[in-house]
Amino acid sequence: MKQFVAVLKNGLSLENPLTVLMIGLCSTLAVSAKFEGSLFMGIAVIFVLVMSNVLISAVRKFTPDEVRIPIFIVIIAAFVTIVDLVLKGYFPSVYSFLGVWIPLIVVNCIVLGRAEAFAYHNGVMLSIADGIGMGLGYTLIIAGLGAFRELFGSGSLVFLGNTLVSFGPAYRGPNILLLFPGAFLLFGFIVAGSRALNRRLTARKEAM
Amino acid sequence: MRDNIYVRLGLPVLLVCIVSAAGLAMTYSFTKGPIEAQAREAEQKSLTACLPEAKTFEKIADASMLAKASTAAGDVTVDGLFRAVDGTGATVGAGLLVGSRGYGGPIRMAVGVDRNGKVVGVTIVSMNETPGLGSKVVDDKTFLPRFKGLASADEARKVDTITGATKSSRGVRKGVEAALAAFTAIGGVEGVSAK
Amino acid sequence: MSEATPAPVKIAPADMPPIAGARQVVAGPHIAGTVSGRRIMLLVVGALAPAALWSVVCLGMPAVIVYAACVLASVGTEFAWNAIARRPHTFMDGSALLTGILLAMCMPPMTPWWICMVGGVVAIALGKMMFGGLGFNLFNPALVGRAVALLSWLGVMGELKPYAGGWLVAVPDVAAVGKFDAISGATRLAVAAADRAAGGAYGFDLAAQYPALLLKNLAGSVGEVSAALLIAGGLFLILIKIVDWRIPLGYIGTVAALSWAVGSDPIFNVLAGGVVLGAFFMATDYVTSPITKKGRLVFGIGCGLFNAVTRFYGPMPETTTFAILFMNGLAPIIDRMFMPRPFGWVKPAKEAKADA
Amino acid sequence: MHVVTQLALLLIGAALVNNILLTRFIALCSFFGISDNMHTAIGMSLAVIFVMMLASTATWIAYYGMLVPLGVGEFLYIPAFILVIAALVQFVEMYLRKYSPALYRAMGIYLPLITTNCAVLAAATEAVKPGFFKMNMAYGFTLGENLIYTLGVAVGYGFALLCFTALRERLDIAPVPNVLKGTPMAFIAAALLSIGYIGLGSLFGL
Amino acid sequence: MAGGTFHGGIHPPDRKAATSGAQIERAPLPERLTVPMSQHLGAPCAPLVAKGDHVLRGQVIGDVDAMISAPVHAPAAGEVTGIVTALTPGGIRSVCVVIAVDAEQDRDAFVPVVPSRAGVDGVARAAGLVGLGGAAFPSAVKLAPSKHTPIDTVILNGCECEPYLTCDHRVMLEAPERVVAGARLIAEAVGAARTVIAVEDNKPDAVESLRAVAGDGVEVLSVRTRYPQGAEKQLIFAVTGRSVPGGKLPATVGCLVHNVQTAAALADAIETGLPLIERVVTVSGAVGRPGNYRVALGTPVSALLALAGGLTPAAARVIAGGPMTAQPLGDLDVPVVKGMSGIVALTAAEAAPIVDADQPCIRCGRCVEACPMLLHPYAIANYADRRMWDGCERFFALDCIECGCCSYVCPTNRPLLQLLRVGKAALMTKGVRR
Amino acid sequence: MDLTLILKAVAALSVLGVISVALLATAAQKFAIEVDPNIEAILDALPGANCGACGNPSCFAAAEAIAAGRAPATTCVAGGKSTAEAIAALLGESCEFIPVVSVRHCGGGTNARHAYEHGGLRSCAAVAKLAGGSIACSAGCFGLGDCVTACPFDAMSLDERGLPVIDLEKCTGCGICVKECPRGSGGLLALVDDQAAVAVRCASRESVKDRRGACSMCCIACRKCEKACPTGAMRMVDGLAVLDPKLCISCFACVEACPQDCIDVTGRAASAPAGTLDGLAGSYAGFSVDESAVAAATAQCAVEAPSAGTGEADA
Ligand SMILES: Cc1cc2nc3c(=O)[nH]c(=O)nc-3n(C[C@H](O)[C@H](O)[C@H](O)COP(=O)(O)O)c2cc1C
Ligand SMILES: Cc1cc2nc3c(=O)[nH]c(=O)nc-3n(C[C@H](O)[C@H](O)[C@H](O)COP(=O)(O)O)c2cc1C
Ligand SMILES: Cc1cc2nc3c(=O)[nH]c(=O)nc-3n(C[C@H](O)[C@H](O)[C@H](O)COP(=O)(O)O)c2cc1C
Ligand SMILES: Cc1cc2nc3c(=O)[nH]c(=O)nc-3n(C[C@H](O)[C@H](O)[C@H](O)CO)c2cc1C
Ligand code: SF4
Ligand code: SF4
Ligand code: SF4
Ligand code: SF4
Ligand code: FES
Repeated sequence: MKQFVAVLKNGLSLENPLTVLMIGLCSTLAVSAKFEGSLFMGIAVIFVLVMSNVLISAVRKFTPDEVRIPIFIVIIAAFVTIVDLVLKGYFPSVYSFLGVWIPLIVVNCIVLGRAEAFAYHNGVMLSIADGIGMGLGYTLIIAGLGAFRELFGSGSLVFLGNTLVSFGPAYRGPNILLLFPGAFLLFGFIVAGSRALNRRLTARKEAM
Repeated sequence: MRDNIYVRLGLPVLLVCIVSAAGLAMTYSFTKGPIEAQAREAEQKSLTACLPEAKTFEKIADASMLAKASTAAGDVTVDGLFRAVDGTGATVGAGLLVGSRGYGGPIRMAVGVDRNGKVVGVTIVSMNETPGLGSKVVDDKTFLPRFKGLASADEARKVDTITGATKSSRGVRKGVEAALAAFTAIGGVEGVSAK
Repeated sequence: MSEATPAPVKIAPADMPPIAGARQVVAGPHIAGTVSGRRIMLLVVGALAPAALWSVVCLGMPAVIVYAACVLASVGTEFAWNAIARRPHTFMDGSALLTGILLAMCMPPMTPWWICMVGGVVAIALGKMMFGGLGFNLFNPALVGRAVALLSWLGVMGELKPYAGGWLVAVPDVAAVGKFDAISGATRLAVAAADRAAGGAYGFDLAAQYPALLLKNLAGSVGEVSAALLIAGGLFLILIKIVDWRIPLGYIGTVAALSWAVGSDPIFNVLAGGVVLGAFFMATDYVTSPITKKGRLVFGIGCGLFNAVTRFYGPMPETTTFAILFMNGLAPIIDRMFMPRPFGWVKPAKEAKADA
Repeated sequence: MHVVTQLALLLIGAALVNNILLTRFIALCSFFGISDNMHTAIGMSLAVIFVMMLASTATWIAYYGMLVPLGVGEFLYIPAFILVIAALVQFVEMYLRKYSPALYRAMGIYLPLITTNCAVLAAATEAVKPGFFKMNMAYGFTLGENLIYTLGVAVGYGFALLCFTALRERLDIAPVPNVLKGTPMAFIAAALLSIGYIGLGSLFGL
Repeated sequence: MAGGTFHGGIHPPDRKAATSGAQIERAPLPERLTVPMSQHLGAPCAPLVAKGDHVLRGQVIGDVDAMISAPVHAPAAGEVTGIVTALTPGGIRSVCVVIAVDAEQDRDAFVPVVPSRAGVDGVARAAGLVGLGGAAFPSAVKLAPSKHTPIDTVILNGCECEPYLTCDHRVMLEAPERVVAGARLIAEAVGAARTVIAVEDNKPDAVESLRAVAGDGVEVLSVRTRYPQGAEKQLIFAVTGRSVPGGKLPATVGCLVHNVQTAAALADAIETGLPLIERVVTVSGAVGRPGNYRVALGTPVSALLALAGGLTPAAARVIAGGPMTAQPLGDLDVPVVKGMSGIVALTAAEAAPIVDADQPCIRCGRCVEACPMLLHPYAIANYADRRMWDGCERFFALDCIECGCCSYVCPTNRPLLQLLRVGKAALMTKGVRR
Repeated sequence: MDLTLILKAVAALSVLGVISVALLATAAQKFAIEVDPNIEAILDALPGANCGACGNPSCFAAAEAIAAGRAPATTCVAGGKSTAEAIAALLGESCEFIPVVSVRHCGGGTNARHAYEHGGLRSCAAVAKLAGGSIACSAGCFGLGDCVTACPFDAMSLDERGLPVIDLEKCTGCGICVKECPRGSGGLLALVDDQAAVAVRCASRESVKDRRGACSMCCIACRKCEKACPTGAMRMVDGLAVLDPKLCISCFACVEACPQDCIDVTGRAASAPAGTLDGLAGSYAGFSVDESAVAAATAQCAVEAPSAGTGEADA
């Protein structure tokens, strides 16, 4: 259990897929213009990550090394398609915003990366922990980025049609946050920030 | 047999493929209904918004009519022609789903035309315009109403565009022009109501 | 060997004149040229001064506010950054001043002061200091400032009213632009683009715009008031060898050639839309343009190509900012294409053959 | 429009206007991961061009040759495409390693990276399900168009990657503040580079 | 054709007026001479004398059996008072023979050289002749005829492109016949068809005086005044239009370059058997009595400065040679050596400002334009500053001739040349060849 | 439930799956080549710093060389003993690895006389070329830290005396500092046995008179250390004290004996586990030298190798 928690925590800070491992960047930057969309993206990734980690970890003993990639990827693709179909059928507004990015979860470097690096070598329980940890780490950043960009860029935060926060109609935020340079820029700062944080964490760990 | 590489590698892959495909096919059959319902509902909603008088919109599937409409619309795509029917079953006009082109990509919109061939309303179904700029075509509450009452493509062409969102507003305008042209091409209300 | 034979003389320490004080032990060369970095910056400021002053005269208070806000924010940010980072102060080297002035010159006259300030802060902080300060930035700081301000408040900047009225010269420059000016504050370039799109329906006479563009153009950014003064300043810089002629020539030449090719007026297209300011003063920024001569020509041509093509086939006519920033991004790879060949360099293959 | 003009526009649109890296945020992991070395960047660019052309041809054939006739394209295209891509990439890798060691050394080591390169799947998908790239093309591509389009995407990828790598070479020697050193600064540079691409937005109505 | 010039280069103020009119004056002998055993490129000599020995003027006091080396001779008669290790102007520590100069001596008497092998190069070797143009490369090596790389053009380097220096100029004015004689001897030795004496066009009087005695077969060519016109590769290009490939010797393009003073010294050695024990040194700048002095090797720089009226109070920096390439002197008691063409005292105002590498490069491109080797000095310096040696290699650091043009023009005064040297040294220790 | 749809889907994906496998399986057979699996394994065992200290351009190249037998298991100087052992185990060999660390043989810094104040570039390599170097000693340290910046393992720092201090815990003995130091070839920095307990802080080969004129900490060739050393580990070679680490037993008699404070404790101990001063004090006591010297040695050590000090706190 201790290990489970440790693996889970790892994804959140010291091995955060986005800020430390630098994978899964595409969707992070692309869909984070809106909080709602990025949250759903995060959930979708968690779902796919956990499910595929479980399955891959379960079948890892029967997977010939030469064809492991095709097998992993078909498993992942199946879960992604499920997400795709479900969102299309039940959350059309989210679907229309996420659009391309759902199929692209398949090639989201986090998913295949974790399959290769973790699930293929570890048991089911730990793989679940890894999936949740990595997924949460991803979601944390992407949703935070989404909230920031939407709030400060457009002046309000909308979730499923409800305005959560609003700066009022007179607010003229820096629109650039909603455009692609803004995404790169903010993410650069996030990486810098999380690095500084990590450095302090590591230092503390060493001191202990 | 076990040593055959084709079998050793092929079996696991085949198995995964079969299971995945079957699973997906099943999921698809489950979600097919909701997906189509969603799509239909969305269509109806945006059509109703631009032609509130109508209760239902019936899709016109006549290939020759669609072809005529497409030709008349030019660059703009005609994604759907609908017969607008009120509670009594009478044709009150037509709804057109068209796809035009803005600054950031396609702009899909619904145009409602009444019995007299006049635009009743225009709604944007989806677009990818820059927030704060191109999005003015929706945010600027005076823009879409400018098309109300126009009866021909020529009239529509005179609608003023929005400064700073020229390309987007011109895109919307082109969509309306095309919708009107298509409506004329298929023979106006008569054409639409002819079953 | 027939010199006189002096008696052997011994120099006693007491006879020795002073040999003291010489304590500098520094590597050579021991003499240096007289051009200093600061002087270069101030000369560029000087070359800009006539155009800047004239714009203040023509535009009055709003221009003063824009200049003041931009320069203050630029120099202040550089000062603050170094103070916080505990690095030696560099705000006196003139480059922040230059950035401020150039930023002001590419802002519309009615830009609110706070947007100018944000532009200045972004220009220096994001555009320069984060990269390590003078000499290390990859993109033109002033244009980074302007681009960020523009993209952030496109709405605000797009809705600015044109300014009519100055201090010395009372007659506003409206007549030439016609009714368009009154409606939207459109620049001549925008009107020309609309006219082109409408197949010449507005009858906008490009050649008739030359005098206004050269001397007193109020529909445009602060720095665009007088193209003539900018050209004079630019030629001055070329003459005193501060600016390499290749960039302005490549830039302006390409814009003119492409305008001619698409059937528009080349001179009008060069004078309008900040091309002159960009070609002489912004594309030529040492730090963000290629360092090789060939590279500079390619860079200039690239700027012109981008500017003209987007002007004629893009959604908005004013793309000088983007053209230069885009090419800034290409500058290192352009330099890499023209790697040095040392004097006496022999193609390795040939040499091998010769040796064999 | 003349067909050649149309294809040229398709190419420019895919390569520059809708640059996959800087305006569409696709394939970013490799963009940031590999741009710290010019040699690697060149190898990767070539490998991407080659593999993408191959893969999108294969997926196009699989889609129109099998999935559509069977009526399962709607929900099976993701696993089908990715399976084809993965197998193809691995095959090419093995082939090169055997028959062209020089080429393998030049680009072989990047091939595994390409499997998970979003660009390949994205381009393959765009070809059969238009709209993903926000390209104003409202129809599915023919095989020829598909090839041109894919070439554009791949060349656009390589072009941006090489520019960015050269930029980062200069960042290497810049006294960037410590917190920003390395990746954070790379993102900031990418942000500013992408501003340049904004100027190309909607060029030629693409 | 060459057009008498080369790519790049600079025009520093020449500041030669103070000494260009000053006749060469023979410096008195100091009490003590410190004669380094390593005054040349190549193997250092071993002392052949011991403490207490009495030596005669011109007697060999150091030699070594190595191909690239040159023997050292006693510059004056006296007693050896010690063999010590001392600093030389080049900054290296060398074994030195210290000679207490006899109070009474005939300054013109000398022990003539005894060549151990025939030919001009044999005499050059025996006379301890090295290049007097600065590099102090043993002349015998260059003069030895070679079958592999025949020489068709001998160029005498009378450019003296460095500011302040006028010693070559004075030699060309005062002893043109010896220069020409040397030129003939060199051409004969290597079998060259063409002999050119190249003089910068700011010294028309030198051209005149050389032409007056040149006679047939020796061309006196006036070349453009531009630093570094005197640098070997640049001069060869200016005179013949040939480019010496990187890392190759001038002989690959059939050329041989010697300084005019070297030629004059060679003529002396051949005609009278005089070894290289004196040379003309320009003392200029912030000194009381600037001039050109014929100095016995081993004379302390401080004594020479004293002779020249001492340093003025404004003098802030003393350097050994022309201001572009000279080493600074940290210690004024170092001896005059064969390769030293001048002592220049600079005031703080004249001297280049002292800056650290934290002055950024603003990428103005001036250094690229100035570099006569067509390099990218800013890039090499940036990489050297960050200790990224492969960057230095990629930009051909080893092709740099250390002329200093880049540092001279740099508006932010980056220590480019110093960084380049660091980069080159690192590459050489890594074993990188150009 | 639409059975035909399921069948069609299964058929479609299976066909693709089969084609893919066929392709790969054929490739696996036809294109099979012999790759040495060891390369990967060795690469994993290497530190991956690509420091180049071993003479190979990268860790990968080193791995290739080791796998091919062109280089020994001990190739990686930076990885040290553990790496060498791991690689030897992979290759099925045993290995003899003598770990080395870098030690500074100069105690000059503020004790040394400066010949002049140099200007310009603050780099040892540059100053070494300026008029014979900025300090009067011809072997001493300029204190501008070229070695500190060059060390790829962050093991060096400049102290307040203007001398580089080497953290022996971090130093891998890669020798890069020795190569980068302009006076490394003169013995200013040198790789020595990791177990060397003391170091002579002088590398000058000048005459004692010149040395004294140049530095107040120099070795004056008084031979006191030589006499004090019970095992003959400290010997006078050409007028300079030199340690033979193999003979050193960490008694610190030489440290005590040196009138110039020129012999220093490194923080290592010959017979004790590396990095612990406790063990060191024990062997020290065995040679019956008084307590204050231990204290002095400990204090010096704290200056010399801070991390060894913290290591002690840990233990
Ligand atoms: C980042 C950016 C986004 C833009 N987005 C839009 C847009 O969504 N819709 C639009 O019509 N124009 C857009 N534009 C283009 C310009 O705002 C506009 O076309 C140009 O200013 C000309 O407008 P005018 O003719 O109304 O003056 C955008 C420009 C930029 C730089
Ligand atoms: C190892 C070495 C060998 C040389 N051999 C020759 C030679 O055979 N012939 C020759 O003309 N010069 C030879 N030189 C001399 C150089 O070409 C050149 O004249 C000398 O280095 C001084 O040049 P500088 O003062 O321009 O630096 C040699 C130089 C070196 C370092
Ligand atoms: C930058 C530079 C400038 C030089 N200027 C001169 C010069 O003015 N006169 C000269 O005789 N040698 C000059 N030299 C040295 C020549 O390159 C060459 O070594 C010399 O002429 C060979 O003759 P030597 O062996 O007789 O000295 C210069 C070298 C360099 C690198
Ligand atoms: C010819 C020349 C042009 C310049 N142009 C600009 C410019 O367009 N924008 C700017 O911010 N700084 C400019 N500078 C100033 C300086 O180079 C710039 O701030 C650096 O990019 C900062 O590192 C220019 C300097 C010179 C010498
Ligand atoms: S010192 Fe070297 S790099 Fe500088 S100008 Fe001279 S040759 Fe070129
Ligand atoms: S001269 Fe100086 S500032 Fe100009 S490019 Fe060269 S190093 Fe940089
Ligand atoms: S101190 Fe020297 S030997 Fe030790 S790791 Fe650093 S560079 Fe290598
Ligand atoms: S040890 Fe060498 S490199 Fe290190 S500071 Fe001293 S002189 Fe410099
Ligand atoms: S390349 Fe990594 S998520 Fe796209």
